[in-house]
Order: sequence, then structure tokens, then C-alpha cells
Amino acid sequence: MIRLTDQPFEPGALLSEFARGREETGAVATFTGLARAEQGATAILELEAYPGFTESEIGKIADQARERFGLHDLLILHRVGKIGPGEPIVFVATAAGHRRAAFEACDFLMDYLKSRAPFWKKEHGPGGQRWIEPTAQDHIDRERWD
Amino acid sequence: MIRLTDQPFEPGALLSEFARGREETGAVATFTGLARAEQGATAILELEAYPGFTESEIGKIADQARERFGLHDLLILHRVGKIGPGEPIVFVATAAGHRRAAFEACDFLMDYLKSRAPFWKKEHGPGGQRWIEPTAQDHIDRERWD
Amino acid sequence: MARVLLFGSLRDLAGWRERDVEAASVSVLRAQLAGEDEALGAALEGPGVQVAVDQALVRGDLALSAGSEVAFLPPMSGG
Amino acid sequence: MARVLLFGSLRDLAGWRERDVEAASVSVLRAQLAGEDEALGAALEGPGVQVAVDQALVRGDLALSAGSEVAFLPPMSGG
Repeated sequence: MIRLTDQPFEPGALLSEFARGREETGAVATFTGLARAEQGATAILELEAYPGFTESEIGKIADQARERFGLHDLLILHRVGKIGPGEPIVFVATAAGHRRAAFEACDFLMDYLKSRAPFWKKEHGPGGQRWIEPTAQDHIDRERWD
Repeated sequence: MIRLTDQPFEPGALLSEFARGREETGAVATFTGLARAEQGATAILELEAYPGFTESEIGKIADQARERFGLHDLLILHRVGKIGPGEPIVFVATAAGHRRAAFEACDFLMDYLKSRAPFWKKEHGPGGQRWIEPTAQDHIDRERWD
Repeated sequence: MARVLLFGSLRDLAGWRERDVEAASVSVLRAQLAGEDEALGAALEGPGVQVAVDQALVRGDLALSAGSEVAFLPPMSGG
Repeated sequence: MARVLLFGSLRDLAGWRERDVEAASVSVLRAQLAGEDEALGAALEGPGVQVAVDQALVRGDLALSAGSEVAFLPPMSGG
């Protein structure tokens, strides 16, 4: 399932629901991205998506992940709108028979979300606001999967 | 925190507690290992630890992970005793500034738990019982970190 | 008449989020926007800016029909 | 008198989990156990079997004192 939300969410509730009732899934990996306060430099993070397009682009990479890693299931929830320090921005969960596939798929999906998924991210801090683009490291991380 | 339990546990409750109130942690990775039914071949998994020694050996590798990956925090909860299909066996959570460290530390800890941590695992199935030892792949996985 | 959407830094630069613009193709649309706002025109050609027509990424030029939705997407960053 | 603990497959093989055995060192203890149960003696020397004395892994021989806890640990597998 791939979903955007403009409301705070509880990663643990998502994990419990995701892991429940699986009899052949040996491995569930998750990643939760949280907004960092950066010692007060960031007051608020603002995430924008292109509704419809964003979900469909993420859906394409999710299909790639399912096939490449033989996933049993996956879940991606991404916040949009204004996000305070310490709040979850993104939650990714992957289910597979064995741990290597679950870990790698989760890692792959996050590298993609960081540098290719249709989101635009603005930091509001005491010194004003700025748009954040993927870092050189984000591109290097993603290229590991090419 | 490193803890053994002979009671079923809820991975999501652990994640929610672990992720809460962090202002400088950008990344939380988790792994949940679940008992597989193996299409009926495994009815019950039985895990044995060496109380005291097991926690202290896991503690040593946890300290290594903290230092090597610059972790902000980690949590390891491991079931002992009898475990039914679909029940969580192990939960590992790692918190770091950035995602690569959180993922790698979680992966590292699981590779260690699979092949070096003082647990002994017996499968009870319709055809009897057998002790499970780490697979060749488990050893290869762990050696990636040497 | 195409519906034009700007995202992220492009929207802040232009001062608008969406507009209808009369243009028969993406290249005509770019020229039209650049004629009105030179800085925006240059930014639309900037590194990493992608174009989606009717929610599909396109490269190069494409004819637009009435009701086409054209989105200009600066470098993306989620997570 | 050392307290001897067997784990995993070693316990199933021996048919006991813990016992007190009179032995002045790990090697004497091994000989003592092998003398009583040849199959167990061989298994204790098997691949991947480790020994902990007072909850610390040891290699080779070690003198035991009264109240030492000696654990024989077959190959480990958690998760």
C-alpha cells in the first residue's frame, strides 16, 4: 500500500498491522524517517507532493522492488504538509521470506524516495526558508542499485 | 536496551516507544524476525538462551555497533521458549542521524544474532524435532562485516 | 489552453502555483512563460527540472491539447 | 566441584541439563564426562562447540575452582 497523509502518524501502529497474521514471512524490515531539529536550525519542514503523480511514480518503483527482491508485501506512508521536529516523515515496511531481501528492499525504496520520488521539501528555520535538494550522497546511494 | 522474554511481544509497540521524543535522530531502522510455518513443516520453534551470558554477549556486539555506526540508540528484544508460527522471535531497532548508519547497524546486529549470539533453536514439526544451526549463508552474511 | 503547474522552488520564483496558458506544445509554452518572466524561463531549463504532461514524464517537445496538464518539477527529494 | 551446563543438542544427547562434577580443570572435566558417556565426550570436542567458564568464553584448558560454572555451547543460532 502506498499512501500520502497530511496528518501525523504512529510508525508502531503501522508495523503492528503490517506484521500481523503472516505465517510464511520470516522477515519484516522498516525504516522511519524523522524530522531533525538540527539544534534549532529547523523549526518546521514542509513537504509538497503532486497528488496522483506522486503515488503513481512511487507505485512504479514499489513494483520494481517487489519483483527484484521477491517481496511478500510492502507499505509506504509519506507525510506531506508541515512537519515539526521529531515527527515521522516517512515509513517504509517490507516483508520477505528472509532478512537480506527485506533489508535490501527497504534500503532500495528509501534511496529512491530520497532522490527520485516527486516530493519537494522546504526547511523553515530561524534564518528563513530554503528548498532542500538531494545531496551528492543521496545520488551515490541510489546509484548502488543501478 | 537488550532484553530476553518468554512472552509474545508486539513489535509496533516497541517501535513507537523507541521512535518517540527524538529530535536529532533522522533515521530509525527496525527488523522483526517472525517464525515461519514452512507450510506446516514447523509447528513450534523453541529457543533456548544461557541467561546472563546471552545478554552480556549481545551487549558486547551492541557496543561495537554503537561505536562503528555512531548510533544514537538501539534496542534488541529476543524471545526464548516456545514460539508459534507468525509470532515475532526477535526485534532490533537502531537510531542514527542518517539512514545508512541505521540500516547498516540493524543489518549487522541481525547477522550477528543469527550466527554468533548464544541461542539454540529447535524446530518441532510433524516429523519430529531438530536443532537448527546457522546456514552457510548466515556465516557469509556475518563475514561481510569483518 | 493548457493547465500549467509549478512545484517547489519554481513556484516560489514565479509567485504562482497554477495558471492556464494558451500553447500548442511544450516548447511554445516554455517560450510563452519565458517571454513573461525571464528568470522563470531560465529556471524551467535549469538542471534537473523535469516536465510531466498529463502526469507522465516527457522528454523533449510534445504537442498539447485543450485541457492538457503540464507540470514543471524541480529536483525531487522525499524522505 | 564444578557446575556443568549443557545447551542445545548436547543436552538432548546427554539426557541431562546440569550436573556437579568433581574436576580440577576443563581438560580433566572433559575426560571425566567422556569416561562416563563416550558419545557425549566426542560431541563436546565437535566442530563449533565452545566452552564458557563462569560466563566467559575460554579456549584451551583452564583450572577450575570450587563453584566454577562450566557451560558447553554447541553452534549458536538466534533470530
